[in-house]
Amino acid sequence: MTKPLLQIDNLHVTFSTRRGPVEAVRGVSLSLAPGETLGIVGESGSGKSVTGFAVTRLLDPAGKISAGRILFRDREITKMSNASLREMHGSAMAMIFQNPRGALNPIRAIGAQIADAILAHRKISAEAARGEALDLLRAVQIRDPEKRMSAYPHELSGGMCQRVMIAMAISSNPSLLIADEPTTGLDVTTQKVVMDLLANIAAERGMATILITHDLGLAARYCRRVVVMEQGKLVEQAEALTLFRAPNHPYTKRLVAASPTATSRVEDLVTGEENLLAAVPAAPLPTPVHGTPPLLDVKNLVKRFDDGTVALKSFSMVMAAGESVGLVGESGSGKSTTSRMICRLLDQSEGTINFNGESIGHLPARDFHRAPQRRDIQIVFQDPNESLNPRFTAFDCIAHPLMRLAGMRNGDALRQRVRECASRVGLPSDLLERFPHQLSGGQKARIGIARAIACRPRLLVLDEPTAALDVSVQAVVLQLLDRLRREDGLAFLFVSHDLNVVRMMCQRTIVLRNGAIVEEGESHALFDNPQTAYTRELVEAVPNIELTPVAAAG
Amino acid sequence: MRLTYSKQMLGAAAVLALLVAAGPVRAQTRAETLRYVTGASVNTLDPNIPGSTREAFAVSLSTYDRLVSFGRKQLNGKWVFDLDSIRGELAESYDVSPDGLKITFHLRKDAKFQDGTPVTADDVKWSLDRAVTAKILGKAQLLTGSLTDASQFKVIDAATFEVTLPKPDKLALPNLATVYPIIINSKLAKAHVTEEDPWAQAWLKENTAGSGAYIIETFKPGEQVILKRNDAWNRGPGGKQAFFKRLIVQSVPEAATRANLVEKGDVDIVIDLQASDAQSLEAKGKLQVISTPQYNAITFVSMNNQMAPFDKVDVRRAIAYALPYDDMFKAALFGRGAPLTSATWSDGKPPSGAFPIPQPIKLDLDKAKAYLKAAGYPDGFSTTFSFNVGQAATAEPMAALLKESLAKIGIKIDIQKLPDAQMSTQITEKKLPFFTEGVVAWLPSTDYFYRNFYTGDQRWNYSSINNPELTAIAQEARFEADKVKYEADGKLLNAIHFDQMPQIPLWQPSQDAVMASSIEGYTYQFHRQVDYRDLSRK
Amino acid sequence: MKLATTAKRAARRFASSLPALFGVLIFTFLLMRVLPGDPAVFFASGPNAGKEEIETIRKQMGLDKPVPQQLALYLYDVGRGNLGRSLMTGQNVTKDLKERLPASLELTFSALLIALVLALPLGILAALRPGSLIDHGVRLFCALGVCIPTFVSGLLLIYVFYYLLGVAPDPTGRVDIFISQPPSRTGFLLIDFLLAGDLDGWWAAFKQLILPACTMALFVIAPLARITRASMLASLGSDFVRTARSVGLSWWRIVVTYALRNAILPVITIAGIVFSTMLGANVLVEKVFSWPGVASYALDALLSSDYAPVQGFVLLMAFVFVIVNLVVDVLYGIADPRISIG
Amino acid sequence: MSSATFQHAAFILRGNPITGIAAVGAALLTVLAIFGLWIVPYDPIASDVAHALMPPSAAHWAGTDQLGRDVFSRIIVAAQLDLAIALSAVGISFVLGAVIGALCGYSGGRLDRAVGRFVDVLMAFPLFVLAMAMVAALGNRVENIVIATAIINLPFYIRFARAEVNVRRNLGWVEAARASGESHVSVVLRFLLPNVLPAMVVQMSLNLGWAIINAAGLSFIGLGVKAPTPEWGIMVAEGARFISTGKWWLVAFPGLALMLAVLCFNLLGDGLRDILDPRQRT
Repeated sequence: MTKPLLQIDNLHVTFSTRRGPVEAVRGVSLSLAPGETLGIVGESGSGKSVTGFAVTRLLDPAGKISAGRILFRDREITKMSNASLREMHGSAMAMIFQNPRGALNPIRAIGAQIADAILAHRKISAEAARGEALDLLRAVQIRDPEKRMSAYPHELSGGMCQRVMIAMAISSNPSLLIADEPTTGLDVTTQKVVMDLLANIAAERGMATILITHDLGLAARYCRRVVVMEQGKLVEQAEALTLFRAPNHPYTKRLVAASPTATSRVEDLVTGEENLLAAVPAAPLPTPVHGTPPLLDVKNLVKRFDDGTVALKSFSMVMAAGESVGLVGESGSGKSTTSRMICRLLDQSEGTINFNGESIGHLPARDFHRAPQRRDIQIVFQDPNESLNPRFTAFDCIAHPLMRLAGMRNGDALRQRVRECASRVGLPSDLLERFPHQLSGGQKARIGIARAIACRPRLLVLDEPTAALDVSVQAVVLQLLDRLRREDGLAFLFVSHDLNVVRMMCQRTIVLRNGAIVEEGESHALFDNPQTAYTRELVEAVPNIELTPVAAAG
Repeated sequence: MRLTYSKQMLGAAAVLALLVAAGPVRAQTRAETLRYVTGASVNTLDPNIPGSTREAFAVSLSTYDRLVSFGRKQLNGKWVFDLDSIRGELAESYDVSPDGLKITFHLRKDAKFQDGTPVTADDVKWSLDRAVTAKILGKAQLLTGSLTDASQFKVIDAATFEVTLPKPDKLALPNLATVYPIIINSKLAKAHVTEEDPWAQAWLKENTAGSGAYIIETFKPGEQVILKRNDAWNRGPGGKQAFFKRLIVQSVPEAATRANLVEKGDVDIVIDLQASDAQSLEAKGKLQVISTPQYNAITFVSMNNQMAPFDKVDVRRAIAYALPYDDMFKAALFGRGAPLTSATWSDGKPPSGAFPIPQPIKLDLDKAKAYLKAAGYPDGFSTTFSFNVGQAATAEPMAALLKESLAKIGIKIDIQKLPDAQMSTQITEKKLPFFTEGVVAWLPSTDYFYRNFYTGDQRWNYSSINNPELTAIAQEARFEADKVKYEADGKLLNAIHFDQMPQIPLWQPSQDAVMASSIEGYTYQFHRQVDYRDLSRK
Repeated sequence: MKLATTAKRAARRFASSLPALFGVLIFTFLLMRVLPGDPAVFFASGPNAGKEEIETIRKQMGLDKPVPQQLALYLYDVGRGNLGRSLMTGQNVTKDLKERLPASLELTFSALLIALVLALPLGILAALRPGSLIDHGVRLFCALGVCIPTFVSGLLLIYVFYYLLGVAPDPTGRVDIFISQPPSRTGFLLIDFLLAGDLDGWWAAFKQLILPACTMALFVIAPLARITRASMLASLGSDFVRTARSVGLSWWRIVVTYALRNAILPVITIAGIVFSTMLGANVLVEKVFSWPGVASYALDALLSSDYAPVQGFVLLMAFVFVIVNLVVDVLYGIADPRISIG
Repeated sequence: MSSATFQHAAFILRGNPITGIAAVGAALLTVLAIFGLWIVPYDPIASDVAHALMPPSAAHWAGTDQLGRDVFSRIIVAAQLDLAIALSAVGISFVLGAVIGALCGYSGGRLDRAVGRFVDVLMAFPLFVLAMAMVAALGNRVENIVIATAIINLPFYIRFARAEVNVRRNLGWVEAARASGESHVSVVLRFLLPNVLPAMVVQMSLNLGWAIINAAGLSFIGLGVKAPTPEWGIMVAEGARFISTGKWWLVAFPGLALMLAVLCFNLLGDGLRDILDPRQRT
């Protein structure tokens, strides 16, 4: 066996916080051979990123390696001087970060930034460094590299920025590349292009790669070996295919089950006692009575903003009571704008909206809080951290719409009703007195849902309700939503960028692109057999666990 | 950055070298230069322009000559101007006709304007015509000396000039020695006359056309004036030129800084220090401090006689006996001045016909309470007491003591500190019930004080008193030639003043002239400024 | 291209600030008319000043006309560049301001320079070691600077350096009165003396300037150091600095080229604000040091209800404010490539 | 204050003892302001000209002033007025600025532009001169000093509140409040404002010291509080004129009191900023 490039023994990393020291990594050991591709997967708080930062010694000042060794080419990284560390950064190991735009200096031309990285390790002329930077831009397939040399990060798309980041990282030919969530936040099609590029470059140059990600599909597709971390500990490591096909550790099992795939069903996402749907028989969806008006009838919706940009060119849809419709598209497709107009939080420029046969589109958003339909149309927001008033307790959050819309007064009845809502979303009632910052992401998401369903609406707009959640939490929340829908006969307008989730949750799906509808139809049919090139591209870009890894070089 | 630094070093080195080489030369010029700082500023070169400051008067006294000027006398061992001795300035001599209606001036033959042209009677005529005709400050002043019309001024020949008076007026001659009737180079001034401005006011504001002892070198209004000596000038005592070759008049608003400057010897003379600074500098004994009670000025506590409750004479009397004069004098002036209270009039009558004289009033709360009761305010009343911001250094402690003391007889005072312009406006509009202000008379005679400060509906009648008897006596006294009768009139007026107590003359503050020990010749002048021509260095 | 967009932005910004200038003009005019003092009465203060004299001044100032007409006349005059005449100095306000503005500007520029020279390193030091003794020391030093009224620190500095130690020249204006003034080219004495090649003149002016400039600087170090520290902290903790570290750039390069250059952007904005507030607020410093600047001029005028100088001063300050904002904009535009799209 | 905030505050205070000291100082000051009149050894406005300008002694810890009043007593009693001026001036601009700024920041559009113009006009004024002019115009009563100080502060609060509300107006919980049936106005006043307030309190604390300094400056040019009311600014301003005659206690002690008060507020504000600034939280 070849000597490992990187050897981590019993690594412990401790952060000092206001609540005292917190151990983020608790005894991780692993090794990496030269040229190998390793995935580290785990949910937030699992310590996967911290491990990556510990290896490069780029931890926050509050974080310290409290125990263990990290050997890189037999050199003890934990004991390196700052000078040799600096020497090693970039030339021996380099890192690629999440949020590529933020990771680049906003006021320095990208060519100069790459040249800086080159000049940090080699004594060559500035001219030569610029030449090499240009070559690197070509290598990461940036179009018009000569022109882009003098561009600033804000002039480039997220994907382009990430390529520049890659160019910087490989500029001094390191033997180890650590990519920390390199494509999180990018659109799915961009994600595929960037990951393919990264894999190819690593393979070409024989660089060992550590891919840190929360996305099992991504790890499965691009890594030969995968380790799973949970709460600072490494719980399982195996070949990617083995790991995902036959997970050993209960946590891995849970994780694999919770990751939606093209064939997943909501019922299968959660195993064990947390499975809510196991207890509730899946009630048949109500069939609309003939002759009644559709629940929602939207015609020719257009949204132009004051500055002249057109967010939505034309949008029409019909939706029956109890139906669930998915709205998918990449960033900028207009899906959030559409959902807010239907919710009457935003005025449309043109078009009509009828709810239950009555026009609500003519009511300005400013006055809609007084309309009787207000309680019938509710919304669940994307980021649970931002969707709760920091000064309200969980109880206040849920009670608020009840008091405003159902006319309830402070008292036992209200308390009763709030508890009921909380229990419906699986929120223990002892958490009701807490403030948002004292709750976990999943708990906050539940409160957001409880608030939305408190007044028993008929249409629930879900704006990326699980995008900010870990997969295991997402799984539970999705199940919860599905159950609520079945119990209450709710209609869902489900806005998401995650095709697998939409396929699972929605009967029908509408694909949006640049403010216009590209395609719509029954979800399974649409995804299994896309009619348009764009939809096909979208579907193919989704990394799925079942796929065989494309870059198993090494 | 580095460049600046090296230049700075170079600069330092150069200064050092120069100090060694050129030190004595500079010291020499320094000795011949008089540097004067003041809190106010010079704003015009023509003292006649409405709004002229006292400092502007002082400068004009050096740049222009008048026909005559005041002599000086010693008062308590200090030199002060003498209203009764008028000596020639541009006039070599003058005659007053026996009936007192004609004054003839014989001009100096050698007198020349600063541009070299001789001073003639025509120039005098134009200048005095201007003073009584143009809409300028001189007009109102000369009025007090019965000088009202251009027809009163006659050119006899190039060197002789005659002034005719409608009535014999004691103040006619002294008026010609004040700052307004300056003698202007009429040919030069006429060259700058315009249709709207027949008296060249605009041009003379920023230029001089005089024959005075000093010539303007630079004039930065509100900042500084630098003057150089007119070597041809010989109107000083004994036919001499002015002593100092150069004169710097500079504005330094901070009183404490002025005190520092004169103490450090960077400034030769300053007259507007705070009383506390003057006191401490006097105590240190390094400098000369010449402290002259401003015998032509008075600080009053004034009450509006037309406004309730001060329309009741007993209220005014109550106030007069309720003020802690000694404490006020000590705390506000640090005892620097001449108090006008706490006198004893042996027979209860004024001992003199001069004005002002100390009155027999002192702190006596029982008496005050009795008067207040008699006035129908046994429990007192509430009113405001105002003073202006510019006077705060003395008025503020004074007001605090007044408030404290009046509270003891039930009068509640709200102290108002008004910006100077607001104060003067409200005084003019007679809106203030109770305040402190000062007055100054350039030509301090009893009838002048009473006529200007106790009669008529005008700004300077602070107490708004309207007493026909007082007015009549004051008017009569004006043209009273008999000294004995005049004295009797004065006693009568003083008695009315004490009886009616329209306002309370508190004191005559001192003019504290603080100067380097080498300075000689300082005289307290009518305009309460330094006459730079008086000064010399030992 | 970059320059053109910056210039266009500046022009647009300037145009959009014109209504504010107009507002300032009207507002000041009205405010001055609300002042209870009557300038005519105040200036007709000679002994024996009568009603006639007051009327003369009133007519001369145009105060005999109704207020709307006064305003119209005033606007017409301002439009022609005539700010009226000061009763106090007897001069045209435009002329007075023109003579005095360089003094104020020179003082304010020097003060800002001193403040920046001190505040930037202090802020950076504090940001490099947050929570350390240095950090607390800087914080305390800055807080101390703001808690002394400028007139007290000014008088104390005079007392110590002029009166007690005798190292500073007498605090009477911009340059020793016995030193001949350089030919006025820029109005800034430090520059004029250099142009004239008069080094001891320069040194004299410099010595005169240093105390008032320090007095003013002391008061503004705090906001500058604070923003430097905060933005430096933000930029040191930013992702792109981490990126720079991850590719092995030198410490110096990271701190200066990456962190500092980004951190300097908000400092530019604050420095602009500080400059314009200082220029308007150095009344007290100018008073204490007998500095012949515009602010002390306005103060005197205000206390004597001399309308024209106050109105002129306020308009001038508003104008300077607009210009400073423009300069900040342009600097920002040059320093930050993101601006042109925003 | 929830226990977590309290914990966080405790954590910050451990790392930053100066803030703790400043907080104690501010508390002490408040106590003095409330009980000052009862604990001082002399009547602060009773004159005693016979003992004027006495240097500090056992009888008069901080000496006596021009009228023989006890400087120490005056300093203690002045705390009340100074705090009152500072608090009310800052309070007024705080309340007005928060409401106006929040409404503008949330609504945008015409109101925002109109208020923006008004703020521009105010900002373009030389602020100290504006305060002077207002006090001169309205008369130098305490109320007017407060109003003038409040007005020149107003634009900063409006801008601050506007910016803070603007970044929050599209957050989920704001839209959720709307979806729960709140009107725009109520969203601003009952939801956004309370969330913006903590950040503004920091600004307020920093401003308190500034307001005291500003009042002192007005006193120096004669537009301050009326005699004989004890107030630090006017005491310092009057005392400053005695520096040259060696009566140092007249400026030193009131100056020290003013300095310490301003210092406390500034350091407290700095500390509060750290406590509330999420970036400082680890």
